[in-house]
Amino acid sequence: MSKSYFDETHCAFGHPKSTFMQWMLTVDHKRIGIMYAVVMFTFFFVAVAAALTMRFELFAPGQQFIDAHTFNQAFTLHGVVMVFLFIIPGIPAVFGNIVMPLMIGAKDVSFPRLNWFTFWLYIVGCIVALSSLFNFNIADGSLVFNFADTGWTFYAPYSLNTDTNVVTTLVAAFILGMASILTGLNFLVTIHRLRAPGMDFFKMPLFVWGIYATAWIQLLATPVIGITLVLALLEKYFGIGIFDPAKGGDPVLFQHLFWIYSHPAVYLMILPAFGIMSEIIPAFSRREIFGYRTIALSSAAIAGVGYLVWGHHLFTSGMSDLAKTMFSFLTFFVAIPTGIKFYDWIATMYKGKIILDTPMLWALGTIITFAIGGLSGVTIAMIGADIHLQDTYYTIAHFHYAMLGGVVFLFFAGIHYWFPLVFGKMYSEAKAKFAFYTLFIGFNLLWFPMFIAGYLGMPRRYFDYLPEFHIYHQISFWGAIIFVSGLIFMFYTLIQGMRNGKPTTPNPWNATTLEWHLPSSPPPLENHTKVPYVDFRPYEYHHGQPVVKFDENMKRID
Amino acid sequence: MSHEYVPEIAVDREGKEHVVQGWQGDYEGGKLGFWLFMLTEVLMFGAMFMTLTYYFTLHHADFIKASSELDRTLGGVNTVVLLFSALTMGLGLLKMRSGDVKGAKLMIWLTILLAAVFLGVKAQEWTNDYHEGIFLGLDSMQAGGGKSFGEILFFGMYFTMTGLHGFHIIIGIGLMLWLLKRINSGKVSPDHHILHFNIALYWDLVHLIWVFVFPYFYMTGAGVIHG
Amino acid sequence: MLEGFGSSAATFAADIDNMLYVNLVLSVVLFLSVVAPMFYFAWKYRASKVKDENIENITHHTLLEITWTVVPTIMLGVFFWYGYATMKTLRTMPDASDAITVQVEGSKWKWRYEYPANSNGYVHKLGGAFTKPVVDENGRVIEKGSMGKSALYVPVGTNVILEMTAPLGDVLHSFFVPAFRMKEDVVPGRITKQWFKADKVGEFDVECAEYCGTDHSYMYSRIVVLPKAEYEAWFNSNDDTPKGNYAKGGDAVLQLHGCKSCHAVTTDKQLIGPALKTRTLTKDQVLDVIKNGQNKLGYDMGAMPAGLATGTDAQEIAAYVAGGLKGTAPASFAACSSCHGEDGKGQFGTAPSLVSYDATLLAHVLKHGKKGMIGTMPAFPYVSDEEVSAMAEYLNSTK
Amino acid sequence: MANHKTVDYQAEKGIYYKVLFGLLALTALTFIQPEMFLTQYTFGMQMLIGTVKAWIILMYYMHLKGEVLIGWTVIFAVFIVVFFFSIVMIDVSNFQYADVSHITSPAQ
Repeated sequence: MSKSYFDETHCAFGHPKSTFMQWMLTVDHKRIGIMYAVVMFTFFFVAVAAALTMRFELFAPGQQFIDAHTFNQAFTLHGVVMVFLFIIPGIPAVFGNIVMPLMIGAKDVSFPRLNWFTFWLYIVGCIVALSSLFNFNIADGSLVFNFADTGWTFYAPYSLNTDTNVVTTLVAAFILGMASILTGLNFLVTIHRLRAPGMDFFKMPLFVWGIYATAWIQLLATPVIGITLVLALLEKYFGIGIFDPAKGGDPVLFQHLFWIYSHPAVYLMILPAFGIMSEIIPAFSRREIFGYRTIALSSAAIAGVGYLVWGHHLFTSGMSDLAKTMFSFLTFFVAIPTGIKFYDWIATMYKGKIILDTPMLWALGTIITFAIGGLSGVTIAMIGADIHLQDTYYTIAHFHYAMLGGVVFLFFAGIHYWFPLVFGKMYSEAKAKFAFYTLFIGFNLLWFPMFIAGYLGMPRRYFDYLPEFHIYHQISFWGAIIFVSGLIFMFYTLIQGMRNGKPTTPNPWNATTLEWHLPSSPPPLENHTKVPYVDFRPYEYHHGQPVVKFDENMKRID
Repeated sequence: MSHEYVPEIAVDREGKEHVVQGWQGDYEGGKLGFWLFMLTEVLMFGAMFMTLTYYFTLHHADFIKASSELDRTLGGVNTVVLLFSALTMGLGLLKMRSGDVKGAKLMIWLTILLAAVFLGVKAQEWTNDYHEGIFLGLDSMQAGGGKSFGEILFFGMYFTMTGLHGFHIIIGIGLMLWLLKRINSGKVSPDHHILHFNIALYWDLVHLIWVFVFPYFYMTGAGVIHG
Repeated sequence: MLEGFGSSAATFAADIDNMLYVNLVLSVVLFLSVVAPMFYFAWKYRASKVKDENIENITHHTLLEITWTVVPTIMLGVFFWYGYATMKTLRTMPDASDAITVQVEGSKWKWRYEYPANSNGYVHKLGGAFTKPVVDENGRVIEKGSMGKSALYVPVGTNVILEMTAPLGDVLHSFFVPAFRMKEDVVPGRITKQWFKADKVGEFDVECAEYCGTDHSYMYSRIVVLPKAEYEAWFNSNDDTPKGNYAKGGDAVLQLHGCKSCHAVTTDKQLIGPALKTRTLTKDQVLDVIKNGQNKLGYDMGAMPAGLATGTDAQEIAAYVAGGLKGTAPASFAACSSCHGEDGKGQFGTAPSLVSYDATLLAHVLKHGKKGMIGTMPAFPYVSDEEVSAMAEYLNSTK
Repeated sequence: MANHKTVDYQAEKGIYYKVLFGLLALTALTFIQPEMFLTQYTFGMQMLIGTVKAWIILMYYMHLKGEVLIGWTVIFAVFIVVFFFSIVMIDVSNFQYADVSHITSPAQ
């Protein structure tokens, strides 16, 4: 029995004796992925708490228990933490690290030390972000809550005028952006250089395709927001004038630069999530995936077109009508490959054997929620509709259906799917299913009323609202309560499974991709005992059983 | 516990052997990775050039006027200095690859010297600007300080972009000093020169950025001024 | 509020509703085309029913794949065309000679409207801040919120062009009229425009839809659509407020300049600035504050800025504030009484009334002193926290 | 690993000098152009010369010649930058109310 990666590790430097330092200095991609997950979900709950605070405040019209300024800081905190600390590193940092090298038969990522450095850069970014929460007054030693109140978009000129801690928040976002770039770079080189012999691009599992497309976005879009934030800092300190209309600058340019990154960033979030979906659907339908190539290429297409459509965030910003028309037109081209993916997944279920284990439940639930999120996105891609719906709760509901109901739900699906792989143990199926149903119901109760409220004209980022909208906010409130309870219950179930779940075999789901062909569970330090030769498609099933089998030396035995 | 590279062979079903690429000492991977990193720099400066062009379109005449006020002689000197430094860097790498470590080190020192000259000239130029009332934060750079919109923006971007470029030069000097240390300790050698190769690439990128920064700021207002 | 949303109130609103309806129907079709087969397959091929030999690995079906690419693409084309067509309607400005052009200025956190000169040469300037409801410590509303004079009067069935901008140094806002289904950002240093033709008499809410800071959620205003004759009569008079429950006279001017966002008027409640009811100020003092601003108390919002109102407006406010706004002491209060009077209600010409000061404010004044137009109050840095709260309690009891 | 061939210094340095000479000549052209010819297109000409210089540096100093994969990634990145440029330019040159706005000159 070989030792798992929990028992020993490679370190960036030195050979520390203590387990703690071994974790701190580890370059092992699996350990780094787990550490990302721990930090990210800690922040996830911080952001959820901020959101819940807002829901409590909005339970009734008028001021309840926080004032407008604190409310503005709360939604900024929610947005900044969710976007920069949680969902952008998100699936790539966790499963890209843990699973992707296993899937392509590599021993580690291409630059393991850089990977270690990137993780700590991310931690530095988190610390800077935390430090922007408070102002420390040296004179009397008091801490004053002074987080930025700009919203996560930092729109100029508001971000340049406010005297809250915008600067530290911008620096944090910049550092986190650097970490994101380096992650993408590392994965790109890994996928290009370290695939097992014989595995060409069209033999890669679809999750790897998702990570590959994502890595390109991380690499080529993030620098733009990096420099935008630098320009905003220079503007704030030196008044270079770029976003200041009093000096001839143009506040709308900030929005262009901001969304050049931040729009591709939503595809950066969703593409690896689609990858997880493409892994789960065939594994739990016990058959080969329908239209492998179209799914793979549509990932690339979404990433490519995703660069070209940022302007649909600016339909009411004073952009020229010609640009609006172009952006609206281009935006629809994102919907086509996305739609194709959906039909391919559904077709994969046809004449398969559908096993409704927890990961599959999450995947199917996401098909519903993301379909709503995607189609409502198509609505606001229509310029005339967007002029009415922009910056209302409709938009809020849309992107929460897409981000929470798409990315995060699939993240949860991935957690349930790869849980036995990572820990070698199994959670309680019954409890996990119960958590799914709670979350799914709570989610829809929370967000669906916002479509209606938004259509009726409830603007976003409102601390107080007109009495007409009371009912929608109340339904949302109860949805939020159910949702958060489900969330807590789900994590409780997972932690229980981690502590004293039943040990599993290396391939509990009867899945086909390489990460399920490891000699032991959890995997050993340097992954596969030997690198296999890959001359098979990633999802080959015959009569519901995986076709490809390996012996302990990774030799094909089928 | 070490993570040395153990050469590995994967065997396919016909019994043919295939070399497995490990992450250790992956020359091509190192090169690819560094190129990808440079692309992020390209995007970063690309976004700044975009900002610049955006305002150039809006404030055409002001930009040309402001550009004509910059010191083309010092800018030109810097262009030539950087050109020669790119040559010394390239020759240094050639010497390294052909086994002449001593010659390579000499060339790196030469490059560092030229980079320092570049920074000196830049500092002189900024000082001159400052005395002429062109510097970030001065009253004359505020709205209503006697400068048109375009001029304020032009100089704002000028200091931002040449400043960031200068910052890259400083980083470059630091990298080259580190490289010399690695050469002295034998970690970079003719057989194992990926670090040298990548730093040379970085230096060429710094040069490349200047190739666009220079004409954009210094030359658009040169010669006959068109309104 | 939010009156008249249910039916379309502008000529183009029906087009947009129509588009959204078409979109909704097609979206439901697309949604069902994904979700219905999903449920069906999950039931039909459930694990307990399928034998392993019957699983089929179908990986391609060209006709089907072409169908589910082309059909949605056509639908997306329809969506694009609808979106484009309505955008054209919304964005094609009517001829200026055939329309009323109103200048709109959005600033933190109020809307202001300026009309062209009427037949008398009088220029209507309307608008102002929505007055936030004032809530006491128990959450009871003690001063009701109101739209005040913040209304834009327009005639029914007439083209109206809004030329919108924000002052330099201000931030982005967005002029959003849900009932008209229209919205456009207001950008400092830029002009943006939108137009409408109201086809219904009534009152419709205006909201700010682009986040603009603390009171973003109170940046309301209202569009009042009048019958043509009534509008003409109003427009050619010099009275800014003809109808409805809108503020009048000095009260209206306070609203117009957003005074009431910071200062409570009918109650003693301390908002961002001191309550005006209890301040005993002369007209000249008020004028001075308006003209030169005030920065002495470190309010949340920073200083009271100078020049919020000028000329006759300022005179009017001053007259209003100055005219209409009308236990045992602890030992430490003796030091205060010399200036502020035995009862703390102020001595004319020397120091203001302390009645409106709460503990925080009091502590600040005592610590940093205070420089107002009445004179400089010196700092009393040695007053302890206990003494401050004792004083504050006393002052509260005098109210 | 030493999976790359060593080079002959004397044979290769010639190309470096040639490139240096070419770049110097182009730099001289940069200075001559605004005074001598096509002066109404100074900006375009300068950018054109810059592009030629950049091309030479990329191909010879940065050894992009013969690099297929890296070459394509560079083209991809440059394409994206160019796209950003064109869209923003289309937007900026089509502002509806540029003439009445205060974008280009202070408000009266």
